[in-house]
Amino acid sequence: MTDMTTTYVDLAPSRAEKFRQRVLPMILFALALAVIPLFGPSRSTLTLLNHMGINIVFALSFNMLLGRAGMLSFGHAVYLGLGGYFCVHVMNWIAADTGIWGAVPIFTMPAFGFGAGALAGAVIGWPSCRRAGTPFAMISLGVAELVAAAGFMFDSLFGGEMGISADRMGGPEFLGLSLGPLNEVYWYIAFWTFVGVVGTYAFTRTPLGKLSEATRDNPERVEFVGYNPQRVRYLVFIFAGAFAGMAGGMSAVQDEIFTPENLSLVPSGAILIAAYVGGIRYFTGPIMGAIVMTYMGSNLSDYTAGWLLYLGLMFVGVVMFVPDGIAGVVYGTWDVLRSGRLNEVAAGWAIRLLGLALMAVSTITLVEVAFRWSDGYGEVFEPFGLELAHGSPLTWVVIVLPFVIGALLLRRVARSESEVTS
Amino acid sequence: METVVFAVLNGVIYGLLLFMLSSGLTLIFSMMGVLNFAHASFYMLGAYFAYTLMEGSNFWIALFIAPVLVGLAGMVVERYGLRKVHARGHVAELLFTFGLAYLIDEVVKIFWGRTAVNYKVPELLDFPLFTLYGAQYPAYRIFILLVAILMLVALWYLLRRTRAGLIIQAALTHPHMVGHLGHNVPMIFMMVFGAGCALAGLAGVIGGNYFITDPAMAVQMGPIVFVVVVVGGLGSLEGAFIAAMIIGLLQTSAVSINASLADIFGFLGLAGTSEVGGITIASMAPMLPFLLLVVVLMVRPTGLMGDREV
Amino acid sequence: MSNEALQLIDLKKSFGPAKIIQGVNLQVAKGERHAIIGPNGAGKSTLFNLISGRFLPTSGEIWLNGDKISGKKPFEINRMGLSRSFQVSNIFTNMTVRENVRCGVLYSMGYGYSFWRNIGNLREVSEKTAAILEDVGLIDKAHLPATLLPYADQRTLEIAITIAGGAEVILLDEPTAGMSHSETDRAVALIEKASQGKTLLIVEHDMGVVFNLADRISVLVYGEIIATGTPEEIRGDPKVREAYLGEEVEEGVPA
Amino acid sequence: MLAIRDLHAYYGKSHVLHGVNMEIMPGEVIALLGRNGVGRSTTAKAIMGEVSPIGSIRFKGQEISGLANHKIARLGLGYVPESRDIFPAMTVRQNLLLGIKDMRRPGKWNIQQMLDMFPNLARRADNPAGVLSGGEKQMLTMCRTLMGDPDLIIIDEPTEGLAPLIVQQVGDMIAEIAKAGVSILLVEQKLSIALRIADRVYVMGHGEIVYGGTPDDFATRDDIRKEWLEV
Amino acid sequence: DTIKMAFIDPLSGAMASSGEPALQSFMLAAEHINANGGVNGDDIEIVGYDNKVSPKESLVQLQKAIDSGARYIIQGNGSSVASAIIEAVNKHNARNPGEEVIFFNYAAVTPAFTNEACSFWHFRFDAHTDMKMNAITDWVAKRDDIKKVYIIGQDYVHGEAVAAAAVSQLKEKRPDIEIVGNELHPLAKVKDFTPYVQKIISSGADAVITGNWGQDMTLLVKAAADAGQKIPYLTFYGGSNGAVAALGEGAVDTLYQVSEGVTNLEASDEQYAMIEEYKERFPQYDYYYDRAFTTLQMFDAAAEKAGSVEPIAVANAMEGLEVDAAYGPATMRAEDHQLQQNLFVTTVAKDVKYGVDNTDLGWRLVDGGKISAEAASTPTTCQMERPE
Ligand SMILES: Nc1ncnc2c1ncn2[C@@H]1O[C@H](COP(=O)(O)OP(=O)(O)OP(=O)(O)O)[C@@H](O)[C@H]1O
Ligand SMILES: Nc1ncnc2c1ncn2[C@@H]1O[C@H](COP(=O)(O)OP(=O)(O)OP(=O)(O)O)[C@@H](O)[C@H]1O
Ligand SMILES: CC(C)C[C@H](N)C(=O)O
Ligand SMILES: [Mg+2]
Ligand SMILES: [Mg+2]
Repeated sequence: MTDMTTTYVDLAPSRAEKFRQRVLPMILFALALAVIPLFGPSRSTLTLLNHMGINIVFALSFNMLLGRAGMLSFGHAVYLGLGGYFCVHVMNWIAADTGIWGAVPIFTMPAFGFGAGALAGAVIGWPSCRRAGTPFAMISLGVAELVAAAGFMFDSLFGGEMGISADRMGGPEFLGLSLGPLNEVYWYIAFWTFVGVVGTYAFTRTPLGKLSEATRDNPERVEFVGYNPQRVRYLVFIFAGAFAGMAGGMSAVQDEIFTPENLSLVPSGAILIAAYVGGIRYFTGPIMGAIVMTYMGSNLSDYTAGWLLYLGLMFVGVVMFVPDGIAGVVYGTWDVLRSGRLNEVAAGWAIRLLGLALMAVSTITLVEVAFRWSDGYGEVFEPFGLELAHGSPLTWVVIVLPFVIGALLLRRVARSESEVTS
Repeated sequence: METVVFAVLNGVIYGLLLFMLSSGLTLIFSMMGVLNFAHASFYMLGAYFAYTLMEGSNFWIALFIAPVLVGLAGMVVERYGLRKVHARGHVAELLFTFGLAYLIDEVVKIFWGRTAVNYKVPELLDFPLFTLYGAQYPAYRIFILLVAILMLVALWYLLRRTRAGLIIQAALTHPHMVGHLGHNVPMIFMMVFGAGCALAGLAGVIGGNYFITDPAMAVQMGPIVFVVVVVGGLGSLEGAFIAAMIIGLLQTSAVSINASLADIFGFLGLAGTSEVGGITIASMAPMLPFLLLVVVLMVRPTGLMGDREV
Repeated sequence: MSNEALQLIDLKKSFGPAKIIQGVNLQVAKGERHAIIGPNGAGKSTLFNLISGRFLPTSGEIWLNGDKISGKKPFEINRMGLSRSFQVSNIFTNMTVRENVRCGVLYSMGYGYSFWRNIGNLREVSEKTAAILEDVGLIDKAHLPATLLPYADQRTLEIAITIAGGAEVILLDEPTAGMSHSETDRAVALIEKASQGKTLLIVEHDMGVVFNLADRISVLVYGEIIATGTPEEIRGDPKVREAYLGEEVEEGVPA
Repeated sequence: MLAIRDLHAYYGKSHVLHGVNMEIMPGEVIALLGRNGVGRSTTAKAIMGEVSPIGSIRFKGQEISGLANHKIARLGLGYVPESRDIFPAMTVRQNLLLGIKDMRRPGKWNIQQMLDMFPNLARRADNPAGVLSGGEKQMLTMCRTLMGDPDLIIIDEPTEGLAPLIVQQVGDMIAEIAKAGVSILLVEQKLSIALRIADRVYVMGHGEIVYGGTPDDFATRDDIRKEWLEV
Repeated sequence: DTIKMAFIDPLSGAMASSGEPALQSFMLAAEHINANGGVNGDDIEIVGYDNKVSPKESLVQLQKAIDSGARYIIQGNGSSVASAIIEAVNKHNARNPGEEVIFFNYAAVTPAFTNEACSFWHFRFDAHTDMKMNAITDWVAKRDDIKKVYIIGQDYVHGEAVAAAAVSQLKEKRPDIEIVGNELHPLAKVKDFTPYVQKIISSGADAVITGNWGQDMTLLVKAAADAGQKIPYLTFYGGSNGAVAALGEGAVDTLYQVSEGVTNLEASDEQYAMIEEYKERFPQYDYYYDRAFTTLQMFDAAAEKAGSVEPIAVANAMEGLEVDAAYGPATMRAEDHQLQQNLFVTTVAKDVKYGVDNTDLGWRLVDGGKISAEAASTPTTCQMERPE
C-alpha cells in the first residue's frame, strides 16, 4: 500500500542513488589519494602529483565561474596569487614566531588562503561583478594586469621580481607531518585537494550554487523569481576567489615562493585552458583537465621541444571539435558502454580512432621534423628507426598521406552519423 | 617644455602604432563580434613576413606584400576555424582565437627562432629628420605618422562611404536579412576578418622595426590592444583612435615624469619615505592603460565613443 | 483603496522619440482576473515590462497592494509578491524541469542566497516543487532538461515558474501563444486553478481564452486604454470593435 | 516556378512542418492562410534557408533546399520577413542601395522609380530608416526587395500591426507589384486583403496544407474556415 | 658515467639572447673537457632548462633537474632567480642529506650572495657589482670632463645594487659629480627606450651608468643611437648581443664595459682557437662568456683534487683553488666562494682582431683598463656555515 503520509511525489533520487552518485565517487577519490603513495612514487612524480592537486582545486574554483555561473575570467590567477602570497607571509610570521603565529601549524595554510582569496574576491568582485558577459571578461583582464603590475611595485607585499619565499618547515607539526620531504607534502596536498573537491562539489548543491547556474542560463529570468543576478554573481565570485586562494595556500607550501607573475595573465590563461579542455559543463571536467594539462605541461617538455605547440593544437582541437572536453568524451563513452550500444557504434568509433591516430601521426611527424629543422643542430627525427630528415621525400609522405587518409575517414564517419540522426 | 614636446611627439607615434594595431581589431570586433585574441599574433606575423621578404627584396615591397599575406592567413583561419565555432557563440570563438595565439607563437618560433630577428628600418628612412633640444628625431617616426593617418582615412572612407561598408555594417546587426538580399555574408565575414588581420600585419611591418621583432611581441601587445578597442568603444573607429592616442600619450608622458606619488599627494601627508610615496609616476606607466580600462568599463560600459555595450 | 491589488497612475513610457505607452490608468482589484487585449505593437508587453520592473517608466506611478513599486528592481518587485511570465519562453534551458521550478520556489521559501544548506535536504522546497509539477502536469517530465520539452510544455513550464513563488499578483503574457486547441484548454484550466484567490493580469490574442477567463478586460491601442469593462461591455463597445475586434466581424465576408 | 514537396522543419526537437506540399506558377499571387503558429512563417523561412528544410524545394526547376541564403536570393527569390529588418541607422536611400545584388548588373527597378512610386518614401529618402512609421517601414522593405529584381517575392504578414488605412495602402502596393509580373507568396491573416489580390489560396493547419483552391471556391467553404481559421 | 649539470636560464623570450650563448659556452667547454678525458674519467652533460627569467619557474625547473639526477646547477641570468635558487638549494640540501646539490653562479652579481646571504652551496664565477663598479668609478674619477652622471637600471635587485654601488662610490671618489638621474625601469618589458633617453638628454648628463643586460641593454643603446646621443655609456653588459650593432660606428668611445675579459685581449693560441671555434659553431653569437669556461675548468680541477665528483667533496676542493684562466689567474676565495680574477675596462674600437655582431667593431682595452684581481677584490662579510 502507498504510504499515506507522503502527500507529494518524492522526486529526489533515492538514498542508494545518492550514495552511488555522490558519496561513492568521493570515497573512491579519497581511496585513490590514499593508495598512490603505496606505489612509492619518485620525487618527480610526487612534485607532479602535488601540482596536480593544486591545479585541481584551482581549476574547480575557476569553473565555479565559467562553467557554473557563465562568467569568463581572464584573471583568476589573481586570487590564487593573493591567497598564496598571504600564506607565504603567514609562513614567515610563523617562522619568526611573532605573537600567536608561532602556534599556527603550516598545515592550515590553505584555510588562510581561503580567507585571503575570499577577501580579494569580495574587494575586486564588487566593481567587476556589476557587469556580465564580455565586459566582465574584459574587466577581469584589466584587473589581472593591474594587480600583476602592482605586484611589481609594492616590494614589501610582493617582493618585486624576486617574489617572496618562505620555509614550510616552521611552526608546530600537525598530524606528525614535518612537511620537509616531498612525501609528507603529498599528504598535505592530498588532504586539501580532497577538501577542495568536496567543498566545490558541496557548493554546487546549495541554493546559491543552483542559482548561479540559473543565472548563467538566463540572468533575466532570475530577476523575476526574486534574485538579483549581480548579487548571485558577486557571491559566487567570492567563493571562486576563496577556493582559488585555497589552492594558493597549497601552492605556498609546495613551492615555498610566490612571485608577481603568479598574478598575471599567463597562469590565468593556463587554468582557463585546463578547465576548458577538461570540460566545463561537468563537475569533474576541470579535474580531468587539471590532471591532463599538468601532466603534459611538466612532462611533455621532456619528450619534445614542441610541447607548447602540442598543447595549443590540443586546445584548438578541443574548442573546435570536442566542446564538451575530455569529460564529455568520457561520459559519452561510458553512457554508450552502459546502455550496451557498443556494437552499434563500435565500427564508427574504430574508424574515427583510426582517422585520429593517422592524423596524429602526421601532425607529430610534421612538428618534430620542423622543430629539429628549426634548431639547426642537424638532428634528425628517427621514430622506430625510420630516418625522417626534413629534406627527404619519405618524410613528406609520412606527413601528407596519413593526414589525408585520416581526414577522409573522419569525414566519412561524420557524414554517415549525421544521416542517421536526421 | 622640452619634456612636454618630446612626450607628445613620442606619445603620438606610439598612439598611432596602437591605433594601427587596434583598427583591425575594431573592424573584426565590431563587424563580427569576435574578440580576436590572436590579433597581436597577426601583428607579429606581419613583422616577420616583412623581415623575411626584405631579405629577398626591399622594404617597400614588403610593406605591401606582408599585410596581404597576413590577410590571407586570416582568411584561412576564418574559413576553416572560426566559422566552425561561430555557431557556438562568442565564448567559443574567443577561446578559439586564444588557442590560435598560442599556435602562432609556436610556429613563429619554429620558423624564425626564439630570439629577436634583426628586422631593420629601411636605409632610405634611416636618417635624423630634424634636431630638437639636442636630440635627433628619426625620419622613420614621421613615416609611421603618415602611414597611420593614411590608414585612418582609408578605413573611414571604406566604412562610411562605400556600399561594401554599408553591407558590412548591415550584416552585423541583420546577417540573415543581408543574406536574403543576395549578399554572401560568410564571404563578407571572411573578407572582414582577413582585412582586419591585414591591418594588424601592416602595423607589424611598421612597428616590428620601430620596436623589436621577437616571438614575445604578440604577448606584449595583446592585452593593450584590447584596452584600446574596449576603451574606445565597440565599433567606433574614432573611439579607437582617441583611445590609442590617450594611451600613447598617457604611457609615454608617465615615463617622462620625474615625480613620485609623494610629490603629488605630498600635501595629503603621504611621505616620500613610505613605500607608496616612493612609487614614481614613471614606474606606474605599464599599469595606466589597465586602470583606464577598468574605470571606463565601470563608468561607461559602451566605451568612450561606442553605442553598444561591449 | 487597499482593495486595489495593482494600480497604474498616468503611466508613460517612451523609447527615444517613440511614445509607446501614453498615459495608462488602470486599477485591478484583489482577486480580479483582468485581461489586456489590443493590436500588435500596442504596448501590451511593454506595459508588463513596466509593471514588473524590467523597464523604468518615463513618468507615472505603479502601486502594488498599497506600496509604490515603480522605480524598483524586478527582483524587489517579485519579492513584494508580483510574478510574471514572458511572451517568448524564458526558462533555464540547461536545467531540468524540476530544477527550473525549484528556482522559482527557493526565494519565497526563505532560502535566498543560502550557501550553507544542501538543497537536496530542503524538504519543504522539494515538496512544493513536486506539488507544482503535479499541478501543471509536468511531473512525468521532471527530470528532462528543459530544452528537450516540446513547445507547449515549455510554455507550461513558463507558467509553472511564474506561479512557483506563490506571488499574489500574477502577470501572464500570451500564455497560450502557439498552443493547439487542446493544449490551450489545458492551459486555461491550469491558469484558472493557479489564479484561484489571486490577482491575475493576462495578455492574450485568443479571444476564446480572454472571454472565458477574464472578469474584466482593458483594450490597449497605441499605448492608450480605450476601454475597460466586463467581457460583455467590451464585446459591445463600438470603439473596440473598430480598433481591434472589428476584423473579426469583417472576417468571413469576402471582399 | 516554385514547387514544394513533403517539406518538414524543426526548431530544435520540436517538429513544426509535417510535410508541406505546394506549387506556385509564374506570375501567380498565392495567399497562405492559417491561424497563429501553424507554421506559415516557418514555411517561408524554410524556403529561404533560414530554418533548415528537410524535403524538396525546387525553384525554376532547381533544387534550392540546403543552399546558402544569398544563393537562394541570387536565383531570384525575394523575401520580406515578418520582422521586416530594415537597417535603422541607414538612410532610406542606403537601404534601397543595399537591395541591389550586383552593382554591375542593374535590375529593372531603380531607386528613383521606387521613390516616384511612393512619395512617402521620397519625402524621407535621406532620413534614417529607423524613424519611419510602421507602414513606411513595410513599404521600404518591399521596395528594397524589389531592387534585387526578384521573380518571386515571399511576403510574411505585411499588414501585421498596421492601422487599417495603411493596410489598404500595402494591399494596393502588392497588387501593383503583381501587375509588374512578379510572382508573390503572401502569408496573411487578414482575409479581406488575401482574397482581394490572390489568384489562389492555401490554408495551413498544424504544419500541413489542409486546403488549396481559388478565392471563389474558398468563399463557399465555410467548413474549412470554421475548422482552420476561426478562433 | 656522466655528470649531469642543469643549466637553468632563459632560453626563450626577451632574455634568451643572454641565456642561449651562455648555454652554448658551457656546452662547448664541456665538450672540450670530455674530449680531454672528462672529469676523473666521467663526461659532463649540460642540460638546458628554460626558466623565462622567472624565479618561480626556475624552482620548478630546479626540482625537475634535481629529480632527473643533476647534482650541479648552473645559472646566472638574473639575481632574482639566483636568490631563489640559493634558498631552494639550501633547503634541499638540509632536507635531503646525502643528495646535496651545488650551485655554480656564472653571472648573477648582486653582492649579497657572497656577503650577508652567502652559502656553502653557492659559488660565484663573476665579479660582483661592487667590484665591477669600482672599475667603472675609477675610470670616471679620472675624467674631469664628467660632471653629471645618469644612472639607469632594471627594476630588481641587480639594478638596485648597481645604483646603490654607483651612488656611494661616486660620492666617495668624486664628490663634485652630480647624479642627475637615478631611474629603474621594468625588467625585460620596455620596448622603446626613447622616453628614457630623452630624459637623459634633457638632464644634461655627461655619462650614463647602467647594469642593464639582454634586450634591455640592446634597446637602450638603440634608442640612444636614434636620438643621436654621444656620451659615454658605462656598462656591465655592453657586450650583450646586438648592442654594438645598434650603435654602429657611434659605439666607438661611447660604449664601455667592464668584464673579466674580451676576445681582443692578449691570450694564448688555444684561447684564440676556442674563440674561433665558438663563432663557427654558433654564428649567431660571439664568444662572450669566458667565465663559463673558467667555471668548468675549475670544476674539473676541483674534482681531480678531490678525487671525486661528489658535490660536497668538489665544493671543499674548490675552496681556495686557483686555475689559470684565459685572461689571468682565477682563485676561488674560501670565505665567501667569490672568484677573484682580473677585470678589464674596454670600449668599442674599429681596428680589432675580432669584431662582434658581425661588424668590424670590437672590444678593446682602454688605457689603464686592466684591474688586477687583488685590486678588484673587496672584503666580505660572509659568515659561512659549512656542513660538518
Ligand atoms: N526597447 C525598445 N526600444 C524601442 N522600441 C520598443 C522597445 N520595446 C518595444 N518597442 C516598441 O514598442 C511597441 C510596443 O511593443 P510591445 O511589445 O509592447 O507590443 P505588444 O502590444 O506586446 O504586441 P504583441 O501583441 O505583438 O506582443 C512596438 O512598436 C515595439 O517596436
Ligand atoms: N525560433 C523558434 N523556436 C521554437 N519554436 C518556434 C520558433 N519560431 C516559431 N516557433 C514555433 O513554431 C510554430 C510555427 O511558427 P510560425 O512562426 O511558422 O507560425 P505562423 O503560422 O507564421 O504564425 P504567426 O501568426 O505567429 O506568425 C509555432 O508553434 C511557433 O511557436
Ligand atoms: C645575466 C646577468 C647580466 C644577470 C645580472 N648581472 C644579475 O645579477 O641579475
Ligand atoms: Mg507582446
Ligand atoms: Mg508568422
